[in-house]
Amino acid sequence: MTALERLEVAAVTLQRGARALLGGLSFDAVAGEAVAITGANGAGKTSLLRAIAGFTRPVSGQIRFLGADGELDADATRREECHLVGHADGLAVGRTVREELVFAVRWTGGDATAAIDGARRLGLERLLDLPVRHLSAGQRRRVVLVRLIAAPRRLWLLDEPLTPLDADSRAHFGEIMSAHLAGGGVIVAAVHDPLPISARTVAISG
Amino acid sequence: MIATLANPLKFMAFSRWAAPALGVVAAILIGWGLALGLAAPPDYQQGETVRIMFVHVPAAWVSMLAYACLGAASFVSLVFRHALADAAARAVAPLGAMFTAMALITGSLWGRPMWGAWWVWGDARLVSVLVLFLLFVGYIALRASIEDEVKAARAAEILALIGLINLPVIKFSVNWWNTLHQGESIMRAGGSTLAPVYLLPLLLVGAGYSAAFGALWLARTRGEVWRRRGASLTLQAALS
Amino acid sequence: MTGAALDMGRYAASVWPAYAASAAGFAWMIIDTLVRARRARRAVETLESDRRARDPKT
Amino acid sequence: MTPHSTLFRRELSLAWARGGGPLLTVGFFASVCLMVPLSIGAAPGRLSAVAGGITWVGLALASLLSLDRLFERDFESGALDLVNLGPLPLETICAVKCAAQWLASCAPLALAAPVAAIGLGAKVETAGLIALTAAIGGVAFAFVGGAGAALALVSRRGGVLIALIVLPLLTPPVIFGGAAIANFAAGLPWTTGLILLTAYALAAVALTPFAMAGACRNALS
Repeated sequence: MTALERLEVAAVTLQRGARALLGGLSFDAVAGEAVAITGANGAGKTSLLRAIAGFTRPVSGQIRFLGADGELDADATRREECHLVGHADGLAVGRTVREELVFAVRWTGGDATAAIDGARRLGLERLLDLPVRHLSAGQRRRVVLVRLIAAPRRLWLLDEPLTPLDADSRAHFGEIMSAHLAGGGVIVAAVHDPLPISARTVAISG
Repeated sequence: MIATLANPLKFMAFSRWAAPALGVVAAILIGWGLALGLAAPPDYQQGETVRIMFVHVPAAWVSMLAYACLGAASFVSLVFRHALADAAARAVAPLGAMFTAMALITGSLWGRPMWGAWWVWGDARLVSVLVLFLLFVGYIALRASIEDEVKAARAAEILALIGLINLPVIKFSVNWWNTLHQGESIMRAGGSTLAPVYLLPLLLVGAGYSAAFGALWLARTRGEVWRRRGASLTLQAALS
Repeated sequence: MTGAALDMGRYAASVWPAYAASAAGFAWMIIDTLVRARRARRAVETLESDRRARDPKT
Repeated sequence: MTPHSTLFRRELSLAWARGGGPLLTVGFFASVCLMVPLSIGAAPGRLSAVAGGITWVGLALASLLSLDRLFERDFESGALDLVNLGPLPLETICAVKCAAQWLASCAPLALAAPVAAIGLGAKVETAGLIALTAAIGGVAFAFVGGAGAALALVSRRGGVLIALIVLPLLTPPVIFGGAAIANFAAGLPWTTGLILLTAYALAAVALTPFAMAGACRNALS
């Protein structure tokens, strides 16, 4: 699988119910670059990330993934190269952090040891055997972020990733993001407050 | 996709005259068929109640036709994402449910004098029409319970296709089930053993019912197109 | 000939109700369809005339 | 550890919810079967004639019971998004979920069914066939029920809506299974019913995942 070099969003318009969103938005994101999507609530930031992840089909325009030698298959790229971190954390409250974390990491290409190491790096090792329901929102978000570092995938789609995190977790996550970019990764994040790393801003109107 | 309904000029122009025309044809056919049917002599075995067949069999036949149309419209809408097909699918469901209800009521009224029971489990066709009625109710309930029109359409289309694939299996299983319990009930006269004097009226009324279904479906789809046009206009007015 | 046909005898109890039920079914379908169509059409006409009033150029 | 088994294990542990799962469905099934003699009287002749049928009705209802958790839980929590960005296509994911649903609730029911049927007066020698038909019928209930659960996902109404959509579609397996048991008890040829039941269950396994995937994509968009 040739690696993902460039994400191309070309004149994309989405539809939610009867409303058209993004009005033909175009932007690129190349390896090693972060793009911050800003805009009012309901402007379509989340819908854009879900469209890139392949969940919603644009009414018009195209979303393309390009490798070193031309266009890659969108479905395969999404299945192997794409992380989506949404508002919902995707964790089953009934199971323990360890079980959910190992499942999520193994499912997205990492392995159990990488999951546990990642948890240790983000200071979660004490919580591993707690059921997820006992975790705070910030701790749950850190569990999700472990998936990003434990299962290496080039494209990170982050929907307001910093909101539930406290100050030093934000700084720590900033370092993780810059390491990802340095390694040739791509980040597209929908944000309200600016990211702790340098990023090109793309504003979308309602 | 739903809101920006490709303006089906062709359909609206065609249905503007086709719906009333079909309606008139239906009235003539049904009237003529019933007149012949009522004038026919009573059946030696069933007496006068055989005349209920003229309103029962066509209703059962059209309810099957209606579900086939629902399945076809859903398939076109699902595969070709054609908004008009979805309007047609949404429009046909209540008609199908009503025709099945008419078939059930007339069917049990027909069985009443013969079997002395208000519901004849021995009649395989009646039982499959009952299942068909539940399929229509399920479709309407699913569609009614989802707010977002686009998602409601997609979910309802998938259900209609599952139902369409299941329909022949259901009919087969009910008929097979009926042969199992054959010992307990004799097969009622109808279908092949029909006296010729009843066949012509039955065919006329059947054709009339189908034409009426066509007219109602076209008219109801027009109503659906107007409703969606109105919905998108109100939305645009609110948003602009 | 037709006089005899209308004298249903003791079976009348189920033949006419069946016809009545069918007629009622048709009546509901026709009325509901026409009312719905007319109401929707009138709504569109008023909305379009409002829009024309708001910005005559479109 | 193929992705299939990773997902299957997770689905199973969620469905069994720390061992509570099968108790819940089997308990419900037992109470449905209990209602019948209490309501229609316990005259031996009357009950044993319908014992097989009641067991089947109880099976259908009990297997519908835990269906609305099949997709709803993952959809609400966002796990459906995660699962969709993994190595398996959505069709396979839905099939694995229904297989876990079968093992978690339909298989225990298949073991409980003969006990309930005999309790209701069915002949003891029908126990084997009742368990077999219940197991095969359970496959149909799990997969067609799964399709209903996926379709009702968008409507947030689950439960009753799923039952309303799914039960008419389950007429064939109920007929085939019930007939196989009744014929076997009466000494008549029963294999046709079993063969038709198996055919329906296999068709359900082959076809419903596509409908489920379509319904999930519809909900996710």
